[in-house]
Amino acid sequence: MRIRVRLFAVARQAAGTDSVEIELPEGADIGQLRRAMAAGVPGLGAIVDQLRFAVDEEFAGDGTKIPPTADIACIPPVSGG
Amino acid sequence: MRIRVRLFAVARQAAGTDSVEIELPEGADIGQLRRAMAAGVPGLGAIVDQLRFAVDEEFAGDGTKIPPTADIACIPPVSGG
Amino acid sequence: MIELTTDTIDVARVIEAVRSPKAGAVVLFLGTARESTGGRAVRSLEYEAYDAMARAELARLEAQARATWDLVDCAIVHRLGEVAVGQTSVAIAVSAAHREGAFEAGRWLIDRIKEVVPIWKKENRADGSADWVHPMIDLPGA
Amino acid sequence: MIELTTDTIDVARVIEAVRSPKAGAVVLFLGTARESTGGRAVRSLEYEAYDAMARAELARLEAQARATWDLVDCAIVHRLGEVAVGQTSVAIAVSAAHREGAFEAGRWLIDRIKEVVPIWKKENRADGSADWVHPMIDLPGA
Repeated sequence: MRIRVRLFAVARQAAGTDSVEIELPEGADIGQLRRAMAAGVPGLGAIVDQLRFAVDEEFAGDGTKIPPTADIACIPPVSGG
Repeated sequence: MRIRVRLFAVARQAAGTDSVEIELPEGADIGQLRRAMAAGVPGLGAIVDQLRFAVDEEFAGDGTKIPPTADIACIPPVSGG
Repeated sequence: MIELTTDTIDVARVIEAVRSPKAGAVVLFLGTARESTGGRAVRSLEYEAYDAMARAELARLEAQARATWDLVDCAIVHRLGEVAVGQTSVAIAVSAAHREGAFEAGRWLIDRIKEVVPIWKKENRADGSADWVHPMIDLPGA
Repeated sequence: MIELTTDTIDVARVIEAVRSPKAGAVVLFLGTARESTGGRAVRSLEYEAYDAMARAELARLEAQARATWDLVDCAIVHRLGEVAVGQTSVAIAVSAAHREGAFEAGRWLIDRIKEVVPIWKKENRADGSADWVHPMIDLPGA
């Protein structure tokens, strides 16, 4: 399946775009997405362990299976406030 | 010596006046003033242990000698804020 | 900044008094008159102060807070006289480089004000009764 | 009340949103843009959000704070886009019957916002450099 992943802040800046498309096997989980992002998106390899991911606007752990039509986002450490 | 003592809030209300004059021996301390107030001012006897006193706008303990010309005030438990 | 006033407290002015490009955090505390206490309906509060000493005690607390938390600025305004339900009786604003100090200083200031500053509150109740509020004192008939 | 806005935050409006005759205490926290961090002069901050998720996370935090401290009301406004030095980047106001809950809720909300709400800050410095601030990330060359 082909997943579109939103990018923000340093991830967006490193990739030079606000979203990327990642090819994953059907039924893949967030952990697989994390490894694919680190390998495929410039600049993310160095911070792969600090990235969180959101599925449909909620944080999702590495074991979460990715629904094919979900809204997926890559969340670098936040710095609001 | 004759000391004028300012009264506030419940003490002022109990005494029906915003100050009282108390006769004390020369060199008397705040403890003596406390006892004289409890005996001489209506309504203060019941709350004598909760009263604090101020000498020239600072809290003063029972052992503080009262300067004859100082500004003396009787401070019931405060409830600002 | 220390003020005692019988006018409505201008909260925006209290905040402006502590804002600064050196500050990353501002904490404001407002004490506001509640419509009931202990299950009894309140019509208004009425504050009385030993004016000169209240200002002196507030200034001492401000100095101590500034020294303890390295505040950028500090402002305390206490209202006197009658305060209608919903209105502000006290406003405390502090600014600091970081939020920890601002929160701690704001909390400490209102706690200490309630212990040492000679200001007293009377509750005027909806049923026509009125009493001075004196924590620690259990007044006969109160 | 939850808002994300690119306009100047109207602090008085945030306070009015939580005032109530049921409340004895209001606590307001403002995050304000400091003129320097880590010894480097800052020209402005710039905030970016994952808008829909930021609103959802803020709403979850508000609900949790209301339940934990029995708040009377709660309002959170976060600014996005460029914020000049001295201006407000976030305003959090809570009201409660008593001050303990108001202080604790205000402190908890800003702490949690800085942990879980997808909003990011970029520092634009006086020397022309600019970097995203990512706590925990030690970026090569940052």
